[in-house]
Amino acid sequence: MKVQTNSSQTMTYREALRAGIEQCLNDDERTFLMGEDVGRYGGCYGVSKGLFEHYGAERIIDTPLCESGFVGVGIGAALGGMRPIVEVMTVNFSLLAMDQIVNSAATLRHMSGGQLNVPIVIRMACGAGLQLAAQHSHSWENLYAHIPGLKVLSPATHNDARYMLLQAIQDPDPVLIFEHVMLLNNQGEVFNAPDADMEKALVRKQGTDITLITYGGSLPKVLMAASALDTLNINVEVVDLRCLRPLDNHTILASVKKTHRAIIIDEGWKTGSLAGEISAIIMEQAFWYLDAPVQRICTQEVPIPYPSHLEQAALPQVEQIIRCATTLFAGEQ
Amino acid sequence: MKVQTNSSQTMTYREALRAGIEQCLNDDERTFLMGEDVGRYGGCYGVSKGLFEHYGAERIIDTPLCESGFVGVGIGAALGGMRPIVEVMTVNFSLLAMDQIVNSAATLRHMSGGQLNVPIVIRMACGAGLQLAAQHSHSWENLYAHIPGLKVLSPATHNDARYMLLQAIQDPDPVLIFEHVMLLNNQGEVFNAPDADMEKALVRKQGTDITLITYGGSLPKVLMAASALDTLNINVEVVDLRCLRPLDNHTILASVKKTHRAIIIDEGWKTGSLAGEISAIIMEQAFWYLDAPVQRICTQEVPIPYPSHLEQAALPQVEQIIRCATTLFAGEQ
Amino acid sequence: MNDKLHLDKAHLLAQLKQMLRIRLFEEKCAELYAQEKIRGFLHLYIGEEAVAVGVMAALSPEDNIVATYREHGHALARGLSMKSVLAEMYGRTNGCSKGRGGSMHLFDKKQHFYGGNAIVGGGLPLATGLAMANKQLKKSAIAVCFFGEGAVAEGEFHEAMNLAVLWQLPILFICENNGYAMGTALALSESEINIAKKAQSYGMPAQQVDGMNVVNVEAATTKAVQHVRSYQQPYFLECQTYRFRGHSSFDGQLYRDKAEIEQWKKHGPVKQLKHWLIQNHQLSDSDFNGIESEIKQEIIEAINFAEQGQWEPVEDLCKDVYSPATPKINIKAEQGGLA
Amino acid sequence: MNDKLHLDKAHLLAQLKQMLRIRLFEEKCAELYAQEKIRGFLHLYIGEEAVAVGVMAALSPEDNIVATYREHGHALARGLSMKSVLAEMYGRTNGCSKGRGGSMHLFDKKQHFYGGNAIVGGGLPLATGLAMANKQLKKSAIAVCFFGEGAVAEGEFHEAMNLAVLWQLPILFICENNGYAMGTALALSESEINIAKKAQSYGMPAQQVDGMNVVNVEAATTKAVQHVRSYQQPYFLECQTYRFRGHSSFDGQLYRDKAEIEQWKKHGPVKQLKHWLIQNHQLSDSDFNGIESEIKQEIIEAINFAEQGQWEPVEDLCKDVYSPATPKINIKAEQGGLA
Ligand SMILES: Cc1ncc(C[n+]2csc(CCOP(=O)(O)OP(=O)(O)O)c2C)c(N)n1
Ligand SMILES: Cc1ncc(C[n+]2csc(CCOP(=O)(O)OP(=O)(O)O)c2C)c(N)n1
Ligand SMILES: [Mg+2]
Ligand SMILES: [Mg+2]
Repeated sequence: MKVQTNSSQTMTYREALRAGIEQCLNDDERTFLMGEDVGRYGGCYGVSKGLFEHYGAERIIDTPLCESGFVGVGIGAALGGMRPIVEVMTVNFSLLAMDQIVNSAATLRHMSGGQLNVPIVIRMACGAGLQLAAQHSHSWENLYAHIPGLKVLSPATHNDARYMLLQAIQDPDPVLIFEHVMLLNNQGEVFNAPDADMEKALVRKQGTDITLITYGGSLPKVLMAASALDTLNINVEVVDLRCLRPLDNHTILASVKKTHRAIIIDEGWKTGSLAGEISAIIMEQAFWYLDAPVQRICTQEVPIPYPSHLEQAALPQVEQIIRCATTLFAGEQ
Repeated sequence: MKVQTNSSQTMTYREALRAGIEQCLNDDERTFLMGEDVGRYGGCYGVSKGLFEHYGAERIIDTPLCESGFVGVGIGAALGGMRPIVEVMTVNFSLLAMDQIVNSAATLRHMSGGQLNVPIVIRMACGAGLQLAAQHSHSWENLYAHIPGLKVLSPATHNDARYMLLQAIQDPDPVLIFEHVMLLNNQGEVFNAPDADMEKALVRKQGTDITLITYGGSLPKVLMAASALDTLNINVEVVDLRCLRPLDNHTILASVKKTHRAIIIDEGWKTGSLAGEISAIIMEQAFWYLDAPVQRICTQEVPIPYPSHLEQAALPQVEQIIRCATTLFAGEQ
Repeated sequence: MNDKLHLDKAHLLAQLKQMLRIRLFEEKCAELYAQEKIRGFLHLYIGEEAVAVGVMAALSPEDNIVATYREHGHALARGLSMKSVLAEMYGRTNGCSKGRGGSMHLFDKKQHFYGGNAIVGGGLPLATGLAMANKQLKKSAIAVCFFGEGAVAEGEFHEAMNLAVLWQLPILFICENNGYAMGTALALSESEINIAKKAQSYGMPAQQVDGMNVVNVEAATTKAVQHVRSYQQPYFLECQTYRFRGHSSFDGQLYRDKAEIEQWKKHGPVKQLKHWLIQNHQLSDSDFNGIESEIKQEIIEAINFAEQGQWEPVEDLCKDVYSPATPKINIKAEQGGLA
Repeated sequence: MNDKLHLDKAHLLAQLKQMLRIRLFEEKCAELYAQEKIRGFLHLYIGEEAVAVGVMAALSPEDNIVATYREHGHALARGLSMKSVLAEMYGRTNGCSKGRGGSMHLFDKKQHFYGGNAIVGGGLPLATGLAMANKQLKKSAIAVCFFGEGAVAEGEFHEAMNLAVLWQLPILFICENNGYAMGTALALSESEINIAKKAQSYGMPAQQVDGMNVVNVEAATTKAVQHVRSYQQPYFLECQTYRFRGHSSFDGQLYRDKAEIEQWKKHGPVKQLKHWLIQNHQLSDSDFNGIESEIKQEIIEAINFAEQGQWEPVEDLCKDVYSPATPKINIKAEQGGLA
């Protein structure tokens, strides 16, 4: 599937997401986009701007405020033969729909002995950085990555923003896609095909000394730290998880077995984070390869505070990554 | 606080829970019990049987089916000066109330700059084993243990069932208590004082060779495995976490630093489990003490199936613990 | 009985048989539960048979059904075989959900029977979504959602009602008002105890029906289905009924009087129709015995079938969590999209 | 204007000043947002001032208020100082939430101002719980919950309405119906667009009020509060109003006509009361200028206060997540309990 050619185009992450939605709508009549203010308003973060005018009210459906209701309707519509793309404005509000996602979408196939399947895609904005404080800044990918029956994607690059939705909508099972708000305005390159299957982790930078494992909104920070570390003669490998459930253990372990050191960078709160899961996987399957304990850089255990300096202090930062990596080597000398 | 005397009494876990509720009601007029069928029906699992008749409809409040509504009402009542004990029938239905728990109860103190606090206790039944299938058998302690602002308790013993609620109701912050359904009918000893502060992990069995870390419904299984392992000359230490947030890292690490080996037994699904968190903590803080990789025994990644043989195959079992522990030593020889 | 309805003897006998079939089946289930052949929660529909039987008779085979954890009656009335239902309750691979679901999760895709939902109110948005799919795909099928009066207090009820009316979706809501949600009487759970009136407040036609009378239920449903199908609009029926047994296998029934139960039993749906047919000389004792023994035979066969069902091998524990991997269509940027 | 109300000049001037104060404050906030002094989301209340001002005037200081993310007006009208509100929007420790909350999370425990809730509908059960506490503690205080018409579609609305009526709780619901939830017009979000009627369907007295007219709002609230306090029952007011600005700082307002905005502006709450007072010779231009300059002075002082506020030290990042550890009372088995 990796048939990248040289042809590429620069656009914002937001535009890449929109192009992906458009292609889904064009490719399959059964697809529609549904959510709060996706239509006339153009999407809370402007992702679906213009689609209502082009595709009309039957395919770009503005819902009332009722997360559980319209996500449940999406699940029902998927059971009934449609291919819904449901936008939950942000992950923060998804708790209101969590029963439908976890108790229905994730279980129906299994409970029915494999008779049913729920080909729904649920997109949500996530992440902190806009000073939106304690009810609007969450990173709860791991709450969903814990649930058998769901698949969870985290496009960190523009090309993933462009193509992951297409891959997800072809999947017969429920797929959640997390779109980090701090990526939306960034410019980046989009190619004419996906980087890889949606369930594969990808090495975004090759290296030999240490593996930095991350996903979503933290990838740009990690790549920045990696460049800085290179100049300090620490040759970093960067793994972008891309798919948070199922995890691509193979890629993670191959990298760690090569570098013998790892740091996981995850915008979730540390305790109970996805980073913990990955650390545990490395513990179980690559313990004897480790030259140093695997480290985690996560968000501090505080509901995100409003002021910028505190918000930034709560989140993983480039400096922290550099410091952590250098300390791991310092410890060795 | 550990003033256990010899005076003890045998009762079921259910009776111990009920005695705890009664004492809360007797001690503090501001306390009431609220939830679905806690009153006239006597509680879905019979925990509150008889309380309605004794305390009346103002203090034992039957609610309609509206988890988000009545949990939110409990939070509001706590803000308004009451000390509510809210029962969510089982953790499975708590997703419907999760927004209130996570976005309100857990954040209000912080968002208000410390002005407010929410002294609510939310009790839920949890766990599998009754063949209740994919929508009634969840172990989601970790979903809540991930959330700053909450405290999460898991009474595994009869004495904890008896006293943790009292400790929780005196706490100024929101506390969640998980009561595993398979413990309810078990007989056990209750003493005349709590074992320890609610936030402390306890070593339930001293040992030197390996630490088994667990909580809640898995403790009896772990203690059984520990006895069996003793006969195989593997001297096991058993740590009962008791409090899942905040975690008592000190007790965990002290044990692992002594035994150099650990297995975590957790009824949550493995991926994204609390067990992963503990493994990661050990990785970070006791790596150099480890003689073998920390192992996890968790529930298989499947919505719990109805038939007993599959349900049991999905859950952590004594045999598995014994096998895992012996393998860790076999690997060494 | 509703005399206005054209009463066809054969049909009434079939309805009687269907209700009796559910009754006898569930009485047997209670026994099998005591014998621990069936485990988990067992929610019996005994007393409420007229609702499922009356409603199902008015539906077409393409319509989509969503039910609750108290759905043995619905499954049987819909046409799932007794064998496959019982085998499911035994947890065997020849059950209608391959044994994975048990009593609370009966499914049959071919018959458009979408479960079997054990989250109170959880089926309401789901059924609304099925209706949406039918509308968008221009199918004539409608969605039919069963739920208890206890579900009315849940936020999902409200959200589903609003969406169904707002979007004019072809869905029939059947509220099985048996007066109690576990031990909580309707007056303790709803400020407005007229559920049909509650539904009307969303702008939906709604009606109360005697849910102990299968003819009334069928007549009301027939009218409702016509409305839904022709106007592509939701419709709401509140069927007033009563469960004769406890909520589930664990229920001391401290919350209601024995006398109340006895009062309702006088109008039991099976008894009522049987008496009417006998009084009107449409049924003899020996006819009835014949029906009964046919059903008993069916039950015996179902038990045999269930007993002979296989246990799923433990190696297959994690089957059917995800669909088999399907190759994605080669994804490329679409024409006219990127250069 | 509602002529039936006893119109006290001083009070009307105070109400005018309060509305103007909110208006000018928020206009300044918009500027400060453009200057990036204020960050995050900024939801302006401009156009809706009569609601908060009218309602608050009818409450007692002990009553409990729950508001939304669009709550600057409520905070000011309730009596939070402009200084502490602006400092909060600056994120400084002298803000009313010590800078932790920002614009969407204004709190003041002393004034029983419980926020500041940015989950649509999330405040409804909370306020219902405050009402329950007041009732159980036999306080005379009532709870007052503000929310937008968009919240009506949420399940929480339904659950809170039902519980409030079922349990007869002393709560006043104030629906600020400004016609839009972000870009979604009421007719696209509710099958029943008469929100007061919707509330009545729960068995609650409910009334529509001209939310552009502060006198009407105050009169209706006074009556409502009397009802709530004396009967210990919920009451519902739907205040029909309009926001003159976009939903928040990011809003192209593609979903509504400029003409519609202009139409509503004609009846703007400040303009309306001002004109009436002038026409009735209760206000001169110079009076008005005097009021305006007092407010401008207050705003300047608020800005100074906010600018001089401290930033919380980063070391204190995790403060106020949990309460300080309190020693638990020595817990023992109670007398008469265990032997
Ligand atoms: C969301 C949720 N809350 C609670 C329960 C536990 N529970 C199962 S059935 C039931 C009562 C439902 O009553 P009703 O809707 O009237 O249906 P009935 O059982 O009377 O048929 C309750 C409380 C559940 N399954 N789901
Ligand atoms: C549960 C939830 N869903 C979505 C949002 C995003 N959101 C914030 S305000 C808003 C519109 C609310 O409209 P309304 O209740 O009418 O209040 P208004 O903004 O008009 O004052 C939306 C969709 C949210 N904050 N919470
Ligand atoms: Mg019922
Ligand atoms: Mg509005």
